Amino acid sequence: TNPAVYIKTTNETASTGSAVEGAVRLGFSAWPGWFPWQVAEEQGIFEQNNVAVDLKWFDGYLESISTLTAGQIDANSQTLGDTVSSVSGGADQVVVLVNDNSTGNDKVIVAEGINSVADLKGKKVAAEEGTVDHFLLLLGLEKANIPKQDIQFVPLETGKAAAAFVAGQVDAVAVFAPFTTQALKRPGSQELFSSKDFPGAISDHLVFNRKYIQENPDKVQAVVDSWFATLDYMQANQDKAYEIMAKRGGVSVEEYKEYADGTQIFSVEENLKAFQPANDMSSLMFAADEMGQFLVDSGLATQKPDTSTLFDDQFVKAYAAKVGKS
Amino acid sequence: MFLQVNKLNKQFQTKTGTLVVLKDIDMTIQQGEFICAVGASGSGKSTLLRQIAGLDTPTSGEVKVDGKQVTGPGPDRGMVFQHYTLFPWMNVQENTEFGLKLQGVPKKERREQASYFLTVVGLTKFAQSLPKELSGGMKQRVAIARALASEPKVLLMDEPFGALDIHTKESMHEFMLDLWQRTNITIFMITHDVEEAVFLSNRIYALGARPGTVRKEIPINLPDRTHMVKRHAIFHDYRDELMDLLRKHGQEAVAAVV
Amino acid sequence: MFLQVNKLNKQFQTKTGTLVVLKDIDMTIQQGEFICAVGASGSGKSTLLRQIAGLDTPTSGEVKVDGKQVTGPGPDRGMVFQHYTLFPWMNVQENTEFGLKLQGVPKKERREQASYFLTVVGLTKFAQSLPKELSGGMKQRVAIARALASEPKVLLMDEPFGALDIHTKESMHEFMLDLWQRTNITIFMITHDVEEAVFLSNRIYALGARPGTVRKEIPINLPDRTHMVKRHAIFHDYRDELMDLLRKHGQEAVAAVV
Amino acid sequence: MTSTPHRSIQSFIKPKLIRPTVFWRLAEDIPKPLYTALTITSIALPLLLWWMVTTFGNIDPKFLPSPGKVLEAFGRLWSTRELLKDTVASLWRVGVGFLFASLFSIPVGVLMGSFPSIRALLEPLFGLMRYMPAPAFIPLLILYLGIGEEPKITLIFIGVFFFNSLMVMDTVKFVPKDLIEATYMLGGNRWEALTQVILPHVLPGIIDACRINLAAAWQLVIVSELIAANEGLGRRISVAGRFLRTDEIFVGLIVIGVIGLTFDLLFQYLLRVSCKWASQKR
Amino acid sequence: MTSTPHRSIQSFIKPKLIRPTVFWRLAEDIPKPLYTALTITSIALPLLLWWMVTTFGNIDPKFLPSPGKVLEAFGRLWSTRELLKDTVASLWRVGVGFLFASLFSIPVGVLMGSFPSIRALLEPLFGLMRYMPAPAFIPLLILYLGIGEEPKITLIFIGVFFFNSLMVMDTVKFVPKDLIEATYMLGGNRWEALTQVILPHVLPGIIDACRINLAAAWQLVIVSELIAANEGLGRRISVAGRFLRTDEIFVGLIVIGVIGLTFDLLFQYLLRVSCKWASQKR
Ligand SMILES: Nc1ncnc2c1ncn2[C@@H]1O[C@H](COP(=O)(O)OP(=O)(O)OP(=O)(O)O)[C@@H](O)[C@H]1O
Ligand SMILES: Nc1ncnc2c1ncn2[C@@H]1O[C@H](COP(=O)(O)OP(=O)(O)OP(=O)(O)O)[C@@H](O)[C@H]1O
Ligand SMILES: [Mg+2]
Ligand SMILES: [Mg+2]
Repeated sequence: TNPAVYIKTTNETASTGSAVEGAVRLGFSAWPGWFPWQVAEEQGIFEQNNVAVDLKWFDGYLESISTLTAGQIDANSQTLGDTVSSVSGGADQVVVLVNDNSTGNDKVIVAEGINSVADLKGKKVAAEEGTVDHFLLLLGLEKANIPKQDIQFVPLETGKAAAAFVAGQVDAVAVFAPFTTQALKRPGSQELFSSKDFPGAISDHLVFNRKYIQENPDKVQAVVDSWFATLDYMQANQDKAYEIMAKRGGVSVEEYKEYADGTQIFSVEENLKAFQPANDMSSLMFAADEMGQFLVDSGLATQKPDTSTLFDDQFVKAYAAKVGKS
Repeated sequence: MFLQVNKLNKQFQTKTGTLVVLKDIDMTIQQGEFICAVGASGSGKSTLLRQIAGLDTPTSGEVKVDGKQVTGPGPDRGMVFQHYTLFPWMNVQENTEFGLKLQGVPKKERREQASYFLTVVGLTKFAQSLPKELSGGMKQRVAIARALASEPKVLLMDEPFGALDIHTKESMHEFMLDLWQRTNITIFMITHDVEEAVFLSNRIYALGARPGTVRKEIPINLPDRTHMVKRHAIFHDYRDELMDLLRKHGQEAVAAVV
Repeated sequence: MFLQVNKLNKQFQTKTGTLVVLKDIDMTIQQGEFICAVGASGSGKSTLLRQIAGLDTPTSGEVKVDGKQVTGPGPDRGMVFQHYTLFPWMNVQENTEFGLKLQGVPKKERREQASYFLTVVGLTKFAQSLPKELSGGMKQRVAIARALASEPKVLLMDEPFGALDIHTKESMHEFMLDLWQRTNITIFMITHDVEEAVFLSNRIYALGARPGTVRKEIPINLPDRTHMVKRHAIFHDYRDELMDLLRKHGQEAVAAVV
Repeated sequence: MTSTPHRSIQSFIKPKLIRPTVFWRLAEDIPKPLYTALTITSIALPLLLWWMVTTFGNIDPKFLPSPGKVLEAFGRLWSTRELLKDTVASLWRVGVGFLFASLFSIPVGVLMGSFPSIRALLEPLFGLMRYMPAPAFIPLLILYLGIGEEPKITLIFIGVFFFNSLMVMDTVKFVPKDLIEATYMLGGNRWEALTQVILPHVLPGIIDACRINLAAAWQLVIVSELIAANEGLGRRISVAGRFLRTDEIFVGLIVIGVIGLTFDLLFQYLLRVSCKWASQKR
Repeated sequence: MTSTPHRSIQSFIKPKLIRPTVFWRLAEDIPKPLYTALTITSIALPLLLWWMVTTFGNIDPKFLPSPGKVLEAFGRLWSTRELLKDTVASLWRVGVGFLFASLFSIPVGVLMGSFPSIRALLEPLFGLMRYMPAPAFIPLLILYLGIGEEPKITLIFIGVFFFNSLMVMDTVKFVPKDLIEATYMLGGNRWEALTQVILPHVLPGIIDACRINLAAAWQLVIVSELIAANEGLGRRISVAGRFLRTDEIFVGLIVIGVIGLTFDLLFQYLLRVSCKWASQKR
């Protein structure tokens, strides 16, 4: 092992004990809807639910997805879009829990002088190709009836996209928090539209490999239970929770609080509803179908993936039954 | 018939065709003799010695040492090369021991043997020096000690003193004669220096060039072997005979050079 | 007094202190003379020539050529080095022309001049060959042609034939004498080969070693300059006188070598 | 003289025999047909192993696609012209970046090798810069140069320039001082010695340094195409990596490998031509 | 003899003078104090320029932080021990990866250089592999090796192994054949010639190849730490890049540069020690 583990930095959190044999390997990355996992770990909520979790932080969201696909972790928090594209690539994954919906933390931010979606015509717009923000951008264009060929799309990793925007190298950018804060540092920049304008379009989940669920249903249940327990804890100890999450995100507590409205953490009830079939974006199945179409349209997938077995609500239902909210 | 070369032929395949370098070489050397082969540059001297050493395989013919046919290189023939071939990272002692080490001689014995031969070549004081700290003559003396340490049946030398200045060369000649008389070893030496050959050897093979052949075999009988002999008429006669022989062939060879 | 060396001293700063290589050297060479300086290896011969060439600066003393003090290298002194210094990527013609090209001589003139001197050294047929295709003697002949092409006031040579075999060396000696008589150039040559020096020069400076000093200046008067003269008693007397001189100092030098 | 009974040594010597061999020839040429056969094996054997493992082993094609699948992906990408476009894009970037890097590093390297003063002035800085990972400059490059071709090419430039300068510098050390002095004696000045003697002499060394650093340039193609590239082999590989399309990764890798090897052989040919005059073989 | 009036040439010759110089000495040593002064300038001048530009130029510190700000960032990261942890983590990864790569590539390279058969068998494959960008292997490495230290180290291994093998191979070419034949004549077999003659002879060359490739290993530190690293200089630089903390990028770069240069000097020292026996200076 790397001897660096023996060096304790002053701002390092006490926990992160070495991985226990048989622990659930759970990955997450920078997104306000997922920072609660850090709270769960630091407050010992996994232990309270009798499950060992090896929580893996990824600086790069993309790496967390490919690591799950590679089977090197058991579970990951990721967006619906990415789950669908993984599945289209042949991965066998199951959504067991909705973490949150983005209600404004995914933004299209534009430079001074751009005031409408129509103004984007001919402009350079950066986003990470195939991610939800790319999706959001296309949704916005579609709503304004602007063909996507009319803009100059610049594929850039999210962090770099924000940096390029600040440096004035692109005219607009589609990014998620905390990179939105970063992008808005450009003088005169403003939000053009955000995920708030497209409710349900961007939802984030806890995704497991199917094989793991089949072999360890009780552990999956315990992780789901821990999530809801964490939400309860955060309700009760807001300040402490904010402090932990802001630090993980690398922003100040004040900045972090701005994200609160942009991310709607899903309660048990909302979870149950989302797993129901319906004909609008409030239903996961419908949204997954839309997303599949988007991937085909944008050329990132060759054929529409089968999303029929993507969702498994048994764990959410079991928790609801346990707390009497079904 | 200690060292015997029978109907030896050697040719190389080159881009422009087959190059015949040695043609029907016959030589016979008795135990304890000091024999030189003299020839112009490019007459195939080194090629001949490589066949005897077993570093190359003749196209036809054979080489026998002490009755046994040569099939490959080996320490029964000590070799001193035209260019310095000391191992530059070993000191003089280690260089001298190296052959014995390769042959599995225990440390103590090989140390003694090497020390003995360093005494023989007069370099005991330089045992700990690196080759780069030695002059050219000293280097070749170490190479000789190294070859002798394995107690070879014959010592093969390929223009060992060609790179030395005239004074060092003279002292090496005296050293060689002294060594030969003391150890009574069989020596076969190759050179293009006619005076050197006359001064040192019992018998000289004069080689013709392109292809290399034995032109003449000349037994040498000198009244004595100090460097005063070089003013002797008999010495000059030998010298001139050989010079004439080689000058003719040498000029042929030079004319043939591209 | 065409080439003059006055009270020349040269010392080097080494890790172990100051090394005096040349001490109070005085030499005078007249126009058209062929002069040799003879000395053992390490006696500072090359160092002396480098001061004359202007490739190095004396610690004290001066060198004058045709009355002008030498301050740096230049084509008024043609130089033939101890090691082959032909430019390997240029053919013989280009090598010979190179000095003239550097001096801004137009193409046509320098081509003619180079061709002329290639005729002088007898290598016209090899004008298009690369240096690697030449034998050692031919290489030095090209180096001589190259030096001569700039029509230097004096030709400086540093053991130019040291690496040649004895036959090639002999023919180079004849060539040099012939060249000297035809062009009437002033030649200053350095060598450790006593016979070579006696055979070629009008006068010999015998150098002593450590530090290099002029031990003796010996004018040479030979009845003729064909290689038959080497059997002449007068030749042997010169040779032996020099040999004795050098042998003594040479051994001192060898003893001083680490 | 010591009185050691030195004849005793024979009893210690264990005779050994060097058996003649063809395959195990040490520092000696082996017959041409064997050489050819082994060269073919070099490429064929790994291919065969790969084919065997994927056919008979029970391996997820996500982890290791079969040669057939890779060929199929190649056909697919070729027929849509995507592969061609990617190849041209990457070739251009690597080519231009490498060209500029060579154009600057060769003179700089030659000057550093020739003039100790210039070496003293630049070597410490270059030695430091060489270790700095080129990808670290990406954020800065985006800031300064934007998202077009310039930052991509500059990245490759940075990755090659320092290495190449220092390697060219090293080759200049091997120019014999005699040749430079001969130039002075023939009436040349320092500038002429530099351009007409040092430069031709180190040409083969420069070509060899460039050959090695062209490979280094290709190592950066993926990283450079992370900067807002719409096409390119590096971008194809990283997109394929994201969607775990291992077959496309392999297509990209093999295309890069083949292009690289082609240029390598070209450089080796140039090297041989450029040092025809050298007596020693390279 | 031609009748050319060859004395005519004098009129064409334009006399030239080589002025004595200290700074522009070509392939000659310059005085020690000048050398030291220039070396100091080499580092001090860029620092000064940097300081001037950031102080007097009107530059956004996001684009180019001042030396002061970088020093401040250094202090901040040092006091929290983060920098130490990053440095140790990266040093370890690069060190282990490089060590393993050397451990394998040196014998392989020596064998390839010594036996033409082994060269024929491996050179084409290695030549191909060398061009394949190491970052392309990241998805595959995650698949096979997970996200721990193994894939990071393996990436550095891949990036160094092929280059080093081929460069070591090249150095073996320069072993004089005479020395090998002398070994045979002294009773050595091929194995002994390999281990007791070729190996010691190429040791300085191997050290030099390793020195160059250690720099190549550091080039990969950023890419390798994209694989789920929680610490490391490469990771620090890429995170800093994402948040445009240019001062931290500079801290990372400078630390890497200094570490690299330290090892470089160490290798140069080893090189000098290992070729003490060589008559030619390196
Ligand atoms: N391996 C080889 N392949 C082709 N030709 C060769 C080979 N070895 C030697 N020759 C040729 O054989 C001839 C004789 O070479 P050799 O080295 O034996 O001459 P030599 O008498 O030793 O010359 P010198 O006195 O210069 O050492 C030369 O013309 C040389 O080119
Ligand atoms: N640049 C230098 N620095 C220190 N010592 C030197 C330098 N150049 C020459 N020497 C020393 O000066 C002495 C004379 O050297 P030089 O090369 O002039 O001898 P030489 O007579 O030409 O010998 P040879 O016949 O071997 O060519 C030697 O001891 C040598 O080590
Ligand atoms: Mg020979
Ligand atoms: Mg000399």
